Amino acid sequence: MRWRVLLFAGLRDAAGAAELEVEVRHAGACVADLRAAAEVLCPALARHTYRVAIEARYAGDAEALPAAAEIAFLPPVSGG
Amino acid sequence: MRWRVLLFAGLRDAAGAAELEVEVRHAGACVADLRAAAEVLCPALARHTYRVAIEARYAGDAEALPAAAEIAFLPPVSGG
Amino acid sequence: MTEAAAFACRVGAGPVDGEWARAGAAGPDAGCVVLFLGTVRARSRGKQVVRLEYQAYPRMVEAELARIAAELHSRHELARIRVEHAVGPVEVGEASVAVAVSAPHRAAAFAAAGELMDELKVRVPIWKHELYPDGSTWIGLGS
Amino acid sequence: MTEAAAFACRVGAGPVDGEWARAGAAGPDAGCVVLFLGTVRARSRGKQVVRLEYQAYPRMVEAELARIAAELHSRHELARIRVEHAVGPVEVGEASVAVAVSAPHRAAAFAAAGELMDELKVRVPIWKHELYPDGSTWIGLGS
Repeated sequence: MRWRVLLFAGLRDAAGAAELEVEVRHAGACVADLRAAAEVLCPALARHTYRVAIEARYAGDAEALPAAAEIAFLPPVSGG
Repeated sequence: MRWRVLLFAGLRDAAGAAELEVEVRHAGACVADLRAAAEVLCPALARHTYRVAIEARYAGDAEALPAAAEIAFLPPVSGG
Repeated sequence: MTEAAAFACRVGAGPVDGEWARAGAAGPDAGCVVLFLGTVRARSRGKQVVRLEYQAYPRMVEAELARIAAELHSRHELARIRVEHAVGPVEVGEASVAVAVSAPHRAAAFAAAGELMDELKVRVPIWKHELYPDGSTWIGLGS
Repeated sequence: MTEAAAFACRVGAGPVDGEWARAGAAGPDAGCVVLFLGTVRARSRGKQVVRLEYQAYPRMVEAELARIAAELHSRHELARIRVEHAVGPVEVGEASVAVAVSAPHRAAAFAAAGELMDELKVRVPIWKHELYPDGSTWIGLGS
């Protein structure tokens, strides 16, 4: 299955793109699987710390990825 | 010696005046002496709680009264 | 021009809108401004309030606020403090007091603005006269 | 008209001036409004700042702020919460964020406004790009 992954801030600069299409081939993919697949596709991501959001909510690494969900990789925030 | 005493809020209403002229006859008068003299002059004051300020600063009952100082009797405040 | 004063206050006919206080406290040296606005509530102590009327001892309001501001500047790292308080009538929904504190960091600004209001309520010679449909009362300790 | 919403936010081109947040939080049921304005400082981490540029994930900014607001409403007795955050460029001295909290009593409004800023800084997906005379950097944990 494929997911659209939004990238922000330093992560976006590192990838040279505001979003990626990431595929995870095995069934029942979780957040950790998506991280791993994204870092194979774009090795620069692996040098960054980031959290993952599913449908605009923070998700843990063990959470399952719903089909067609909007995923985002979020470096440490600095609003305010 | 005589002092001008400013009254505020419920104290002003009780006295029916915004200020009083209060005399203390003995030398070396302190705040407590002025309270006592004022309450003789205007007995309604005795039914109220109030603090005393000398030259716009809170003063204790034992403080001496400088000649010609501006005195104020201040009921519990309620600004804000 | 020297730097804007560390403290300033205004005591006059209300209502206040907070803009004088906010603008006076703001500045490029301050990472934040905390503005407190106290507004007149429609009900107080279970009674319907028509409006308030504030009385003040203006000379001492300014002196006492200046002392409070000096204490706050000594306890916290602050840029500027501004206080405005209405005297005379203030209607329901209008603001009677505005406090603005600017600081390099927000924790100090929040703490100082809260402490200023705490001190103002117990030390600054201003009195609130609440007017109801059927009477009025001076508010104070125990009333 | 129903009562004004317990929470609302705006995320858009800056700077913010605080008036939208303050006006939206105010109301005759609230005894006070606390407004926090975060402004861009001329220096950051020892460097001269030319300006900031904020990037945001707007859909999640709104969702996360709504969750924070719900938490605050459950912890404190509050009337209304309003948050505005700039995206894009913000110059030195301008405000990037405004938070307004109204409540019947000031202790709750001060506490909630401070907690909202604490949570915003660690949870809300907004990123600050600091521009210096000789370069720029994304600010984040450890930077």
